[in-house]
Amino acid sequence: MATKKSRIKAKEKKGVTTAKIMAKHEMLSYDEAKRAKKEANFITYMVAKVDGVVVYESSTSQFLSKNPFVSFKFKGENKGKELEFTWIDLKGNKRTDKKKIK
Amino acid sequence: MLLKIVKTTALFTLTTCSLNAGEFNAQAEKDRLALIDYMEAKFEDPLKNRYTFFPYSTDDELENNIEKGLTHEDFGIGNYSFSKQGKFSYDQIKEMPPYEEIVESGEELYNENKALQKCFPDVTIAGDYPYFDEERKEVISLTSAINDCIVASGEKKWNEKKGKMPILQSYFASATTEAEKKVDIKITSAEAAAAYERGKEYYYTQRGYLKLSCATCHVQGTGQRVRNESLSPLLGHTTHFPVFRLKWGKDDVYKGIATLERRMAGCVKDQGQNPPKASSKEMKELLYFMAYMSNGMNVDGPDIRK
Amino acid sequence: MNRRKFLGLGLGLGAAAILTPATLSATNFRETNKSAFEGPKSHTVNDAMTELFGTSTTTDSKEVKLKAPAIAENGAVVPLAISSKLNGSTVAVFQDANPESLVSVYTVPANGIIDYKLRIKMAKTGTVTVVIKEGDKLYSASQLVKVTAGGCGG
Amino acid sequence: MKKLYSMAIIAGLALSLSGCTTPNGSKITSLSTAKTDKDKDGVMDISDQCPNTVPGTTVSKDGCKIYTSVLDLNERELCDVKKHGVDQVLATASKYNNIAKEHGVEYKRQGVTTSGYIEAAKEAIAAGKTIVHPKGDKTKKDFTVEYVAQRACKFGIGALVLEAEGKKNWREAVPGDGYKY
Repeated sequence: MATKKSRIKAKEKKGVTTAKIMAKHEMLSYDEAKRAKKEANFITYMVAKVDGVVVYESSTSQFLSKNPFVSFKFKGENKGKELEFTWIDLKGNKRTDKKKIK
Repeated sequence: MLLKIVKTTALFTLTTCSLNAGEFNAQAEKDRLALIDYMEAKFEDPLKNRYTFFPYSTDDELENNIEKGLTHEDFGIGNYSFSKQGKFSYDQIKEMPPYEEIVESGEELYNENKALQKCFPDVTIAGDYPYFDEERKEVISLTSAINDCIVASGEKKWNEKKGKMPILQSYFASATTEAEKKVDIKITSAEAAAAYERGKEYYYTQRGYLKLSCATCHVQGTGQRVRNESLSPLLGHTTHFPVFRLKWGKDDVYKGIATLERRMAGCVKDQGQNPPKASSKEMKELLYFMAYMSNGMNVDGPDIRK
Repeated sequence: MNRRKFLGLGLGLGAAAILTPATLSATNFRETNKSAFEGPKSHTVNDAMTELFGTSTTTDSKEVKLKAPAIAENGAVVPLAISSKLNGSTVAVFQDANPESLVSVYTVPANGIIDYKLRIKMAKTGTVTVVIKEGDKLYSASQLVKVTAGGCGG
Repeated sequence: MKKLYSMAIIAGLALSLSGCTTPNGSKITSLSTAKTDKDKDGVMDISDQCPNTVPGTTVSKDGCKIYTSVLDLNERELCDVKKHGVDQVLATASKYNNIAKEHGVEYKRQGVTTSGYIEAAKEAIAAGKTIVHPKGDKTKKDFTVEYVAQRACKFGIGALVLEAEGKKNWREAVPGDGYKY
């Protein structure tokens, strides 16, 4: 399955980075999949890292909205570094996208 | 008698000659200022002035859901201007709105189309439409201008409500917003003023089997409730189109965005009337009036709604 | 706004790679506590909470800040904002409007701040509950979100 | 081109409206009425489509009251299916709705325009059905032919009445003009 690029915005201010991310995913729940006569599939895990260190981690369910949006904050001098965001879905598709922290 | 006619004619000629471009909008300007006064008075203190402005609203609604002390520019975001209930969702979704990729697609559409680039060398124009074309003697909406351009380039005209039209308009709106431009509608002739007046009459005339006028809900009704809907104000109505509606974009993001004309048709239908076509004279003149009411306000599109 | 000259078609990085998630995760609760997400013990908030945390006993706390709309604009997109000054290790979001109740579980990393925003689906009116685990204790906050259908949209 | 808001059209419309026109112009009149004029309106009963107009009424060639305004139309009477029959009420509906359409004021209810109701009723009658399901109707209710005919008739006339009233009162809603608060 071709996956689509996640939209990432990350900005550091006074040692706190705020990340806003929209992953592109159908997030078809079991009920929705049944109605659409498709197979259920949704993101089950998301992780974000800076310099290989985990700064965000969540295990997710079918009840995140379609094209799920997440926002989180973490500490550290991170301006100019790359934020690496990865999601994995129920079928095992995986996608990683990167964005420089402003 | 003859003298009287001569006098009248002379006066008329004098009036006509002395009217410069700035004065054809005198009535419209008066209407606009009166509307701002009305809205500001209405939302100055809804609870205190309930008998004047909110005769049907409950205590709970007035005490807990309606903001007070609103001024002109506050009215640019529909019912979120004053309704606390929806504001949290609105703000949250605006943090990363679903239309961002649509704006990019609109830019792509523009960059791929030489004709569009020629017709619209400046894309920060969302606040300048509709305008009155003094040669064609008719109102040109952004939608009709785009279609004129598309047709002149030999392409088939675009759907006026959804698809490429609002996608391209999203780009125009976004560029205009980023350029921090304001709504700037001009009335520079007697014909233009007449078109404005017809649009105004349409807006304030009761229509459809429910016998509602646009104003019933969006002037006098602003801030009141219809079932679970908090009614939005005429003031600022056209500043933020095209609009992404969550219910339209539920399955496909690109279907979420639609033109002002589509929204208008939906609203007129809700009045119980068969709506005028998107490119009809009625619709364009109606939009001309509405846009004039938002003159001077910030262009702030695209936007999101429920 | 920084705009990409990009139509959003998935090309390039990380496309279509199939990997086992285990290599990535510090804690993937879907693997360690699958029964909290799916199956007979996932339907009610209490059951799912027990499957996840071993108990459903929580203390209501003002330290757990949950913001949610009292009336959702659209049940398919209900925004939530969660924040707390607690020194929590795990944050979990539940609701009782869908067939299964667990929505998301966060592992708070070392330099993480509990300040999360997310958008969830709610099939009908229901209560959203956020639980934060600090040490051995669970603190929680809840809010009712009404989901209505139809309407003309103001 | 539509002259939607010209007062002249409204005036013209008013003149063309006559009270009890039958759709096909047929009316059974007995021979004995050839030389009588029961309502004394100057039109012999044999050709008087409205033989019972109130004395003193200005009438047209067909003997019916000349309406100076749609506001004079008796919608209740005109749309009475029991009195006039479905066919005639539908014809009345068409007559007024056509003008409403021309003026851009046609009603639409739950996905169905007045024309839609008229068409659906006519189709049902042609197919010998008594229940109508107008195309696009969001309510998905079962309507009787009589009900639909009456609704279409009321909508057709109602749209014109509303338009005429609107001409008079729309400024009452304009802040800075007729609307005071």
